[in-house]
Amino acid sequence: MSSIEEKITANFDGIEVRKIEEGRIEVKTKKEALLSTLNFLKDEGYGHLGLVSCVDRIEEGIFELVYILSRYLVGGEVAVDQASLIVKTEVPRGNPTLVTSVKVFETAEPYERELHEMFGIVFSGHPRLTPLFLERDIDLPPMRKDFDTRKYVEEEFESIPPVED
Amino acid sequence: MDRRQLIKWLKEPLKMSNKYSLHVVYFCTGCGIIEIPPSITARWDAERFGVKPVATPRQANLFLITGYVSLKTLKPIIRTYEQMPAPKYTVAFGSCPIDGGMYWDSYNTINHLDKYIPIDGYIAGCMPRPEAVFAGITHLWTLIDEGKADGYKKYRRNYSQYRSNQERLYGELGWPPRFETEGLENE
Amino acid sequence: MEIISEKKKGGSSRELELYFGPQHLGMIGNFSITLNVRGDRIVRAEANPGYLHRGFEKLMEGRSWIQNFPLVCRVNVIEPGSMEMVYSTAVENLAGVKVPPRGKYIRCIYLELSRIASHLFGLWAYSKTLGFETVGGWAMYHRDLILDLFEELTGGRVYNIYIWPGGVRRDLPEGFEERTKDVLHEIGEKVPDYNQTFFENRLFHERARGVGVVSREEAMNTGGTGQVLRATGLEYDIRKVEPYGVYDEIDWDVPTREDGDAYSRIMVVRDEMIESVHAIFKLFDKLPGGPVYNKIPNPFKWNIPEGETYVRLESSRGELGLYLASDGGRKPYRAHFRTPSYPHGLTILEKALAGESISDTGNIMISLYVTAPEIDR
Amino acid sequence: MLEAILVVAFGGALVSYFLGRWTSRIRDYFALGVWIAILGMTSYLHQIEPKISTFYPGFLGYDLSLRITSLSWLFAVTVAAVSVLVIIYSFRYIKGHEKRNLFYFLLLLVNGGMMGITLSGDLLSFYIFWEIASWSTFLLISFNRGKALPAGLRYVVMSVIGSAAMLVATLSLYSSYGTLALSDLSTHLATAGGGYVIFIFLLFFVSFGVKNAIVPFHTWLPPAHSEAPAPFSAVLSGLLVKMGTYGLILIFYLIAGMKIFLGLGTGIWSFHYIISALAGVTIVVPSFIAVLQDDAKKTLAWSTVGQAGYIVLGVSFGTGLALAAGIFHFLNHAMFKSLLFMSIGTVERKTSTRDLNELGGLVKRTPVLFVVTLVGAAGLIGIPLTNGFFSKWMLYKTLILEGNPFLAFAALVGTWGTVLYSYRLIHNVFFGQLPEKYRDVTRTSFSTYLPMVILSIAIVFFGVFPGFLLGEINVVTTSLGFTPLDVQLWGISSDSGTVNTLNILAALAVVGVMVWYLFRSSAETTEVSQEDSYTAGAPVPQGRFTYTADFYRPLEKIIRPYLKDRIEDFYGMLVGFVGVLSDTVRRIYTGYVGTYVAYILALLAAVLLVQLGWKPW
Amino acid sequence: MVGMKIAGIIFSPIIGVITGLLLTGAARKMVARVEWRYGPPILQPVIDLIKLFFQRPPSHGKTFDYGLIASLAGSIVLVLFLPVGRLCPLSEGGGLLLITYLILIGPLGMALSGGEGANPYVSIGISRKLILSLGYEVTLLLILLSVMSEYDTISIFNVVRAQSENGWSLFSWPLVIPGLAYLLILPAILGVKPFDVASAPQEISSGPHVEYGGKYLALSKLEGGLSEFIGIALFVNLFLGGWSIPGSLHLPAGVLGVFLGVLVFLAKVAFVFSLNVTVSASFPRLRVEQAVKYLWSWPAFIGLVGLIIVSAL
Repeated sequence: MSSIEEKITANFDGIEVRKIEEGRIEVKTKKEALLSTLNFLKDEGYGHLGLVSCVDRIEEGIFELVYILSRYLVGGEVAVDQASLIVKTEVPRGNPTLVTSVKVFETAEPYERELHEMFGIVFSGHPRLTPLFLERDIDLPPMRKDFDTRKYVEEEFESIPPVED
Repeated sequence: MDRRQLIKWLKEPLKMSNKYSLHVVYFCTGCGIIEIPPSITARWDAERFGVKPVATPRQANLFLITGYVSLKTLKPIIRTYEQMPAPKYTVAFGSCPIDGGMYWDSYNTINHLDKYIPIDGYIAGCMPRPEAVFAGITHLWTLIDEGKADGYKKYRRNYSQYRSNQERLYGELGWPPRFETEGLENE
Repeated sequence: MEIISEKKKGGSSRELELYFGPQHLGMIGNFSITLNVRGDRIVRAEANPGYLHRGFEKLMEGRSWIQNFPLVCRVNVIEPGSMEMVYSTAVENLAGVKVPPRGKYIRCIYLELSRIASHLFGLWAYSKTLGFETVGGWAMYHRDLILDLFEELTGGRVYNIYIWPGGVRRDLPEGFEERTKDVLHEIGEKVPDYNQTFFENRLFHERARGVGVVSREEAMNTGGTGQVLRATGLEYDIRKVEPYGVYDEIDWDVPTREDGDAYSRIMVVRDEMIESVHAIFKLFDKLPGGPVYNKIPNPFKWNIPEGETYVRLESSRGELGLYLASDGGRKPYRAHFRTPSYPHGLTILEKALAGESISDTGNIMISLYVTAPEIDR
Repeated sequence: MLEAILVVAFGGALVSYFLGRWTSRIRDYFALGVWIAILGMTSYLHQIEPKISTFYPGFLGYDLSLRITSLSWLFAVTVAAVSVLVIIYSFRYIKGHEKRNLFYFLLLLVNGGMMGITLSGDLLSFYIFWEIASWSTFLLISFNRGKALPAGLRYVVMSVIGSAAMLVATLSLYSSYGTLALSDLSTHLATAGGGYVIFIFLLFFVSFGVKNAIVPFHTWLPPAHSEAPAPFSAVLSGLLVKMGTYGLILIFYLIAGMKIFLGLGTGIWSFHYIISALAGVTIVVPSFIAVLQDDAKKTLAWSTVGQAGYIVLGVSFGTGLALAAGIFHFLNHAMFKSLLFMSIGTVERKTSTRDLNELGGLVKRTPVLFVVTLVGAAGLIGIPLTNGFFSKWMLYKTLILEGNPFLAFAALVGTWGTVLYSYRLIHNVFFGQLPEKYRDVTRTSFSTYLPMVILSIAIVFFGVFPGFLLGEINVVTTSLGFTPLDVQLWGISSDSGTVNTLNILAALAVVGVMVWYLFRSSAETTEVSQEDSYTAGAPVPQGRFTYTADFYRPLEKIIRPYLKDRIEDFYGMLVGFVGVLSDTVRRIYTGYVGTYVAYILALLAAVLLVQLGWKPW
Repeated sequence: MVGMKIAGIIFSPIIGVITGLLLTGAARKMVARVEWRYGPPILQPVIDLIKLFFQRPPSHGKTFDYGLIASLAGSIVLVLFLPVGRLCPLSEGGGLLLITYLILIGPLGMALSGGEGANPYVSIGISRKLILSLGYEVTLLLILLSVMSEYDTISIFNVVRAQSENGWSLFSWPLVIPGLAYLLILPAILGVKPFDVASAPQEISSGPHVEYGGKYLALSKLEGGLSEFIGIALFVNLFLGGWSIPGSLHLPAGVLGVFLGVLVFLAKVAFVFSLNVTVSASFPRLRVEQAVKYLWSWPAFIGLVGLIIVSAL
């Protein structure tokens, strides 16, 4: 039985696999190959999508999407060999669109909703990209690095005058 | 009940009954809520003083805002406050409703709650212990006694200011003004 | 065709739209569920979070590594201990700080105590939604006893900030072990009472059995962890499969049930509390001497090398994770919490509620351990 | 005088038909005038000596006669009064309908037929008027076409069975005794054998039971009531169905007499007890079926079946108090059920739906309609100080004190069904958020309100002063051989004193005023709009914030399995069975439903057999 | 005799209202003690009432006001028809049958009032209340019929008088069977746990009371206390012999006797009530269909057996 790293490199071209620490393996994939990678990993037993996250690499001009996959282990199985995978892909900041992974992992639905709201990433094919947390529309999605929350608070909240009796 | 109490009851039944029958409607806005259950259960038992949580704002006369107020929560808070029958009192928990507390720079929490609804008392601390809650309530009693807990009157008087602040925050509020906004400012 | 899709979206006019929360006595936490109801049956439920959104992850990017401790523990007010643990483990991983053995043991004792406190809070919430304030009052009283221990240990009742990169902030005070054991004995003595009035109450069985069933496949597909999975018979516990602290050094069991309904989940919670009590005794027995923390550099000038890490641990509600990235500066570059209530409250809850009676909304929600603040963050 | 009434009734029907071709307004007022005249004439006959007059000598060699007694007067005056109100109500309701001329003609014909039934002095003229009423009823039920046609057909089939049964019994009586006059028959039947009496009773029971919708024969009623035009539903439910009651009283107490009727069989196997048990079933099951209906008129229709159960129970139980209760309940039912059908008809006209799940919030638009409907529903439930309370109270009392707690239980549980569906009716039509589509519902005209207001006043008036009606009823029961009741203007005596409505009224008024004063003297209120309602903090969602659909779903889950209309299934099976049998017949009469023919043929065969002298007993 | 009647008319509603209030207060105290709390002062409901009458609540319209007034008035009138001790001003007319109908005015008035409040929680609460009422009413009717058949009267006053001569019905054969059934459904009649489905605050935000504030809530609380009093008073009158004391003791005649009779009666009411409250504190709430299923199983069966035995004997 070959390790998961070998399997991934054997099945996909242009994919970077790297062990970053004990029990964590980073898998960097192309935007186009993301769904097939996730599908493959799910079939390999990585059925637990822990987290879908996004890192705003503003200097490189990209959004780095992070999918954390692990196995549902039971009994005496210990995760030392069955490392969690950190699957990464990049989308350009100028045109942040990506195909949704809801069809592979149902769990991704609220995460992608949140990322849409917080980073402005459009997940095509997502069942409901409605606002999740925020009440009012903010022009710039707030989790982006160029969104200055202190300035926003200063402008929007502090400018409202106190009520004088 | 000693004689002084009795005389007080006969003289000012409104104040006395409001003091000793504080029915609470609360918003679980964050951390402060964690100390509400201890205050109403076995250890502290707020019902000794007639403080009792009720289901809807219509039945309540004390509004506890237990912590920071996010934008999404403020709207229900305003609605709930307006649905309470007068006389009504509001007490805000923790440092956050006063000036934002540790969330002073968050894009989703408003920093000064009293810009949008009147607050009769603050209980400072992050978050206030049950003892502080009781201290706050006894302080509210003295405020009621002295007639200083008049936030609802203030709200009525300055409704146009409150309403305009609320609308600046949200644009459309989704419900018509509670009182007439015109012509009140001059009074 | 259009009419059908519109109906699906907007619902038929005969359906009632009912708001369960945010201002609702049955709602624990500031959360809202929009129920589409026909008769007393829920046709469709839509979770509506965000009432507690503070933008923690944005705030954390603006504060230094140590300044973030007061923030992270406030992500979840019910069990702040696990939040401190996950953050400081992540920082330790990135900075390469090691924890001395006594520190590890004390951390685990503290975590187990806060797990019991959290479960007791959950028991209060659950019994309250069933209208069983009696048991809820007892549970809240017992939780307070544990909070008193925390107060002695750290000075704070709820937000302790006890766990620290490199260990814990201070050693256990004199006689703390005995007092902890006394409290645990006092709670343990009441377990038969709890059993008799609540867990073995026939009406509790009637209310909870067969309600809000989440099958194992469904739970695994939708990211369920913690009690949701263990109630379906799967022995999945991060403390076992990816041990942290000293959980692999002591001997303890993962309680499970088979049916996947609200009853099973609550019974798993009960068994876990008992298991935690036993674990604490075992931890005290093995508690080694030595320092409780390793020194860290001056926090104001602490640069952590570039890198990223994903840490996960078992909180009282399920798998708690933190994805933490550093760009080599004094502040985190990106932090993202994977909170157990997120999939439980946004995906599983919506599915579990459909088809149930509105009487069971709170029942199902609390049995899934949906905690609003950690969804919203 | 008696002839004059019928001449006016039927002549008026014809004249109004031809008048209507000329001008509709005059026709309306003419029809109203005719029936006011009839009402006047009938009232004039109050407490007249019983008399008989022959109005058509030699119909097929037999003299047809008319007859008035206190019993028939009571029914006749009710028919006349409700007819007047229904005609007033129809002014507006039927306005603009293309066949309104026919509607008036048929309505007047039905009412005339009912006058004839109540005033007829022998069974043959009874039968003739019965048929006139029945056939014009069929046309009226199917008046709206569409779904109304099968409803009418179903009615006509059941009705033909009933008529045939009556014809058989009538012919049999004639062949046995050579007379059909009501006054003569009673002396003859007193000497007849028990088996023959049961045979006659059963045939008449089938006939009147169909009309009265007693449980095995009730299936025609719900669709017919719900599909008929609203004014006619009121007539149908308030009056026509109760012609069956009149027939039952006639045959049980007038022709046969109390002794024979109560003497058939012993214990729980006696004839009247079995009918009472059937009536008990008629109370309980339809009342709970009504709870599950989504259609407002269907609810009322099933309710009619249930209330008819109370009336039949009163008639068949066999004590003076019970009979008085039965007759009283008939009068009350005529009041509140006509009222309810009228008000639901108005609602349907205004909103063009009667689906209880679609309606809501109308109290803000039509407050008067709400109040009259509320009074009607209160009468239906039997809230004290409405007329329904008193008749039910009398019935329960006699059931309990005569040692029949189980029948009393059935009746009381039926009341709870009544409470449930009445409240749902009120709630779903009038309460809840006013939907957007009903924002511009206008108030109705005076002529629509007038009959409803009169009826609701009558409900309260006779609830407070039941003595007015009970006095009349007392005369009737006394004339049928029962010991007179101790009736006062505001009550009736019981073993524990007098039920005194005035006491209740005074207490309620005084306490009510005190509570009202307490309410008024405390802090003032501010009126708020419907949108300002508790929603856990969210704004009110438009149009989707009313709990109407599946109002009693938790209950439904429990009781629906038990409440399937099994009799309907049984008939369906029977029809299927007969359909197979009559396949050949169907081939001959192409295009017509063979089963109905088979029914008729079978009954004709029975008639012939009886005429040939076959005696099955 | 007339004097006593007038005294009854004046005092029995007052006694009913005050007892209802005090029972509510006592219940809160007792429940608090079960939950290891100290509990509110026993007069807390009175304080609440005073406050509520001073508040300025919103109104939803005429039906909203008058429905509630009718509800309270109906309940107070009902007390006039119930023997309260020996005070029984109007109980000779109509008897138990009238009571079964007068009992409807309270809930239906509140239902109408709540209906105009136009809140679905109200509607759900009323729907539940009606379903639950149907649930216990089936058994209650069986019980009432048993009592009426056994004593061959429809007058509640005669029932009480017969008991004062022949001993309490609860301890006499065969009425002990319906008595037991009544005890089983009593929590449902009072609407305490596990049968507080109609006003479940955690499920439907206190149901029919959702839109009530200020004096509306005050009136509905008065009505609630009164209906609790009525539910227990009916039981005490039918099965615990009303004013009568067990054994060969007899109350003296005259005003003193009336006074003592009322005291004895109230003591019985308090006893039965405390029994129910302690039971209710140790149960969670049932769903409404579970409640109805329960009420239609054992209690209804026992009630039916009782009626069969009573009518057979």
